[in-house]
Amino acid sequence: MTTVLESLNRALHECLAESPQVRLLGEDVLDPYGGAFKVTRGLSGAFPARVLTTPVSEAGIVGLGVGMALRGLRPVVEIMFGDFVLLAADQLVNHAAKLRWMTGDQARVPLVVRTPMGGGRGYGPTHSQSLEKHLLGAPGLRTLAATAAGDPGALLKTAVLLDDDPVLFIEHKLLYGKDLMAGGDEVEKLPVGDRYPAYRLRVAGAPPPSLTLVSYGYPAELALQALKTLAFEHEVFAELFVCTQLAPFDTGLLKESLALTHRLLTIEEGTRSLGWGAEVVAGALEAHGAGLRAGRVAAQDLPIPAAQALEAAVLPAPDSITSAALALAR
Amino acid sequence: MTTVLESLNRALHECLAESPQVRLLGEDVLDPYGGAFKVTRGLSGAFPARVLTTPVSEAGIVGLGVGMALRGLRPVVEIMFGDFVLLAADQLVNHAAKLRWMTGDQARVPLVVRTPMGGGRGYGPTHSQSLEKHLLGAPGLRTLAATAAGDPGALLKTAVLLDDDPVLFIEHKLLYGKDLMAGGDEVEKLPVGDRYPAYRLRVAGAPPPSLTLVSYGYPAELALQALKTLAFEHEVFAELFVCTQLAPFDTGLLKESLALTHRLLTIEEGTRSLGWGAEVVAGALEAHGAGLRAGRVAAQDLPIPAAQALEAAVLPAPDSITSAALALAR
Amino acid sequence: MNPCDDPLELYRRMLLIRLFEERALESFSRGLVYGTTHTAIGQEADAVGVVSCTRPGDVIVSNHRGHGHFLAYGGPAEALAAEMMGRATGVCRGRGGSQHLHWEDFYASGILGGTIPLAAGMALAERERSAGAVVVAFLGDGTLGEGVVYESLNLASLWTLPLVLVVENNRYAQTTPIARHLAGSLTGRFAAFGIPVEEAETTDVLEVRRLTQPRLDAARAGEGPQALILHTYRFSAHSKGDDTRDPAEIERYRMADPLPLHAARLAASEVERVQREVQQDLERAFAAALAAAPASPASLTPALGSTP
Amino acid sequence: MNPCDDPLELYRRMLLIRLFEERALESFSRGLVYGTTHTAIGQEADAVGVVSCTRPGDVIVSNHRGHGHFLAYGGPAEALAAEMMGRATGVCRGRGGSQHLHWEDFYASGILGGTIPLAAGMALAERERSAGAVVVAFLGDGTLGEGVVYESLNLASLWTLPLVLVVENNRYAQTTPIARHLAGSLTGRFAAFGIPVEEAETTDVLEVRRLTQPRLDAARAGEGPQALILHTYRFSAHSKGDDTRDPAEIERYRMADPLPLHAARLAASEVERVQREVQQDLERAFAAALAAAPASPASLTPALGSTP
Ligand SMILES: Cc1ncc(C[n+]2csc(CCOP(=O)(O)OP(=O)(O)O)c2C)c(N)n1
Ligand SMILES: Cc1ncc(C[n+]2csc(CCOP(=O)(O)OP(=O)(O)O)c2C)c(N)n1
Ligand SMILES: [Mg+2]
Ligand SMILES: [Mg+2]
Repeated sequence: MTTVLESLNRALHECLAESPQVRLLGEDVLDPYGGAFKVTRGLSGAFPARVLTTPVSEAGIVGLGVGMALRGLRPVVEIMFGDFVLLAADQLVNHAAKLRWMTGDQARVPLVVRTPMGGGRGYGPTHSQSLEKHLLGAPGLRTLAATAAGDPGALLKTAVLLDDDPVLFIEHKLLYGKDLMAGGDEVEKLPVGDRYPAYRLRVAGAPPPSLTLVSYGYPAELALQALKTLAFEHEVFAELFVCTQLAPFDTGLLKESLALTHRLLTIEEGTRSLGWGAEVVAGALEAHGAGLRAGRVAAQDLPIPAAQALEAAVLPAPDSITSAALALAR
Repeated sequence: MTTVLESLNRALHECLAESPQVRLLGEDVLDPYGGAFKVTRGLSGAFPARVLTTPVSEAGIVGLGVGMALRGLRPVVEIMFGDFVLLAADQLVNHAAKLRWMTGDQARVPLVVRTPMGGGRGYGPTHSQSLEKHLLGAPGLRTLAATAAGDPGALLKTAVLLDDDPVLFIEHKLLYGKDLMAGGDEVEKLPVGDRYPAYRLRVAGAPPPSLTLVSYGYPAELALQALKTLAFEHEVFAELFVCTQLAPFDTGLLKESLALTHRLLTIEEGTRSLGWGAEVVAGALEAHGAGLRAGRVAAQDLPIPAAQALEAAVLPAPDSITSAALALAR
Repeated sequence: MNPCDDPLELYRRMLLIRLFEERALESFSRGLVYGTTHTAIGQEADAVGVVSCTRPGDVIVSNHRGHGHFLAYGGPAEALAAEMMGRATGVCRGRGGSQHLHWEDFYASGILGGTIPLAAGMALAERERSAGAVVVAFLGDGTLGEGVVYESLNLASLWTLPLVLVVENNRYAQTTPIARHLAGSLTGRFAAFGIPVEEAETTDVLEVRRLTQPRLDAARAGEGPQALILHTYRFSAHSKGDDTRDPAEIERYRMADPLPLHAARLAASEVERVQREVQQDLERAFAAALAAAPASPASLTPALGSTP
Repeated sequence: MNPCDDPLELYRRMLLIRLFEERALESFSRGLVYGTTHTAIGQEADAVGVVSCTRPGDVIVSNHRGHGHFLAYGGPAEALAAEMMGRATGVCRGRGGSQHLHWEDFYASGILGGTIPLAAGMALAERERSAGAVVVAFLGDGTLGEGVVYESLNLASLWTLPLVLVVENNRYAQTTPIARHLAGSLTGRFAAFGIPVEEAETTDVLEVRRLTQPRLDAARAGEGPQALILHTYRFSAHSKGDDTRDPAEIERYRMADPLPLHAARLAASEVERVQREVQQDLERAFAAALAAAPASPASLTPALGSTP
């Protein structure tokens, strides 16, 4: 069994081994510590000259990454907690994302900024957020999210080694310890799309779905639990799309499914308003025309509180997904 | 006749005159220059000790504003161009917006951050954007937008003098020179809502609308033109909601109208993906249930180019609104 | 509780911090606390030395490693423990947790550096209020990596704000030794902005007070921002576990432990009495916190207070 | 076009900048250019003095006031004019406009300060390429207000990057005089990070070269980042119009106009010839730009190149 953490860590090893262009920067990324969440463990030992621990300067190190990328390197920058990524928002939106296009397609910025988002560990309001929603939709910036339903390492490797545009790569703290989903017999899995696939999951042998669930990252694990509960306890059959490319989001992905179900439920951990789900729903409605029904499960529009009971009340959970799905299926 | 600029400028005068708590900070806000867009003209002359010109430090001055607000002042911070607001994204999202709630409702942050957004002046990729979409949906942050359809000065005064929570106040460069909409005889105007109203516009004497347009700021001016073109040239009757509170967005506002029209078109100048319109559409669909059709008019998902012809191609225009409306009305 | 210049009282405050932090770590190990924490064991003389020089009405701006500052300020140990345990009686109703504290004129947040412009803004507000209050902001050596700190130094200096910046240089940012994260010099960072700066290698609470008082006085007198750099050390790990430092290095610094250093000046019987009292106080505080009701989801208010 | 040490050639480049900027402003007044611009009239010696010391392969990072740097670098005047006029033949296909230029190893952007970490990153890449290239980044006095500049100085110094920072102190950030936006000292800002810094009050291109060369050499030799502060002045308004400065002050600085200062060293006939040639070149360049096809919406490519 391989965990998401192991998969990502191995991918970074391979990136460094396979391309001399790859550099890794971040706060506290050196061994023996190996990064706050250990994603970079072993890398500085193996590639001491190409793994750089940095001062506490999120904007600076993302900007450095942009400059390195402009001059032929393939930097990977780790932001220790996703909560700090807004310190680099200007660098991402006004520099990384724009440079290629604004220079008349002359420059290239093959930069990957990796960062762990998400709550569920009691870290409180500044260390638990899912802030990717604030960066989605910036023209020229691709946002990807690791998932245990796919191969997060392969996803990361593609972004680092093959993508010539900047990528914001979202990980989720609670995903690190998860095993990669095996091709089990309870759930069928179908990859859709090419470079950055989505995964289409159904309960094996279930009748055609009456509901389309769309999610990514750790909440997709919760959605998967809900998918099973719906099937086994409520005889409501849904299919779940676990996306890896959050932005730009390709509505076409859902077309066939929605034509069948006419019902869409998005599940994410970011706060609800102006979240990723809004784009998924709006795009689906535009493409689909009248007859669609939709709902969104997300965190309450609140900061993430520290206390366990409060945090649990604010974040989405399998139960809230199941009930939203049932409400929609009715 | 009063322009939006005059209305905002007068409001700031009144804020300073009426409350000793008010302070104004920003780059180059002093007379005789009076700010890059002249919104602060005359203020430093009248209130020299309370109008502070600052270094080029967007994060710093927003942070200063948060601190001032925490200790009883009512600061108004101007960000010279909205394009630079992401430099203060962390201050807005992780400090200003959170502090009240995260301290168990003890602290107050009555801060207003004003900034001009928008293109149409050939300023190029870093001076023409509508970046508010990246900050919408941050819990604890209210985002308002000035409109010529209402009273932008009154809106600003309310935010500065009466609101105890942080407000991001969006202005549009092309709106400054516009005259406030008179209660003309061609278009009927009905304010909806309370403190931060929306304005519901219809062609006077038109039959019940078959289409709901929703917009804010300068694009609402374009939508208004489209509203007339639709009525007078195509006999398609729409009603236009010009919103002033973008976030949190109250879907309830549109309920009655959508129950009638079942058709929703959002118009904004920010780039399309994950824009304000996504939330409006998604929220409307959730509230409305099946039977809704929707579309979004927005800027193309590109940086804003400098060349006039390119800029015009990327930004929304009355024509594109009219055709989107016609497609939806059909 | 501030100000204070009674040596025994200073000891009591340092001991309160030390024992609070030890209990906090122990509560973590025992699973009584959820989340994370950063303890200030070893840095007690900074917190107590500096804060004991402040006056009522002065503002303290703290950071992720803020329990010591909070307790030195006189913040209630029970409400702090309750906050860390997610109790309704927590100082921020369980919302903030260890890193996000607010009580009277004390503020802390977990975003490094982002608090410094806030501190400058508060200083501006206080200056205009003319009650003569000063803002004291604590920051770590690693936090000098954040650009917004320099924006704030520039603004505070330009506008002569009553702000005292206290850098606790514990020689590490998380696991990164200062030589790997900081170029040039600590003092130069302040001098560059025309901010008077002093530094000292000390864990002596009285020495910290001697250095602090003139900074506070100068800021209060309208001389603008002042900086104080205290070279210190933390004995505990950065956070709960995971210490990558050389144990021999830690042992070396332990020889300058601020508590025995200061206790040596006091009568042994007084020290023992204070130890008993602080133990008892903390016993009570942690027991009360543990017994309090968990923060309830019913207590969640909206994110915006004054909805139209 | 670089490097260069022929005095006449240096004059030609400065004149090219001067006359380009004058034409640019005139084109604005005549409505031939849409948008905005910031001209470098008065600051020509900085651009030419510094850039003429660079070698092919060195990288120039410029800012909102970048025409001078661009032309000093040898960027084509026609493509620059075309860019400002929104022509398909513009150096960035009409997308960037005046503030956003890229040509060969030259980069400019309109976000103040945000270019400095980019420059540091480029320097890192260049150092590892071992072709011995150096990155030269221009920034204004006002840009020292931005925090990310200090994050970059720290990183560049820590990592000994081959980066030369050139501060053009024209004494104003837009309309704000330096005394109102900058506390402490300009040199202190670099010294604080262990970066060797020199400053000079000069508009003499040869003097600028004398100061620049050792900085470039040091950076190239692996001695890490270097800073050069040039106290200068712009004669033109910040942007198109709106000048709030005292006209008498402008006149005073005009006495140190870099062009006549340097021309005085050259034979009058040579100067006249160069003036004629530059006039003709620019005539041609602006005419060609004007005649070129406007950038067409059909040329708009997607924002992401390598879609899956
Ligand atoms: C903006 C931001 N970046 C990174 C972190 C993660 N982090 C928490 S503490 C820490 C080290 C801080 O070092 P220092 O300022 O020296 O304080 P110390 O922990 O030594 O007391 C880091 C990197 C953070 N909390 N905020
Ligand atoms: C991040 C950012 N903030 C503000 C501006 C607006 N602005 C453009 S030029 C300028 C003044 C810059 O002063 P300085 O760095 O001294 O350069 P100068 O214009 O004098 O050459 C300002 C504030 C900007 N372009 N970018
Ligand atoms: Mg430290
Ligand atoms: Mg300047």
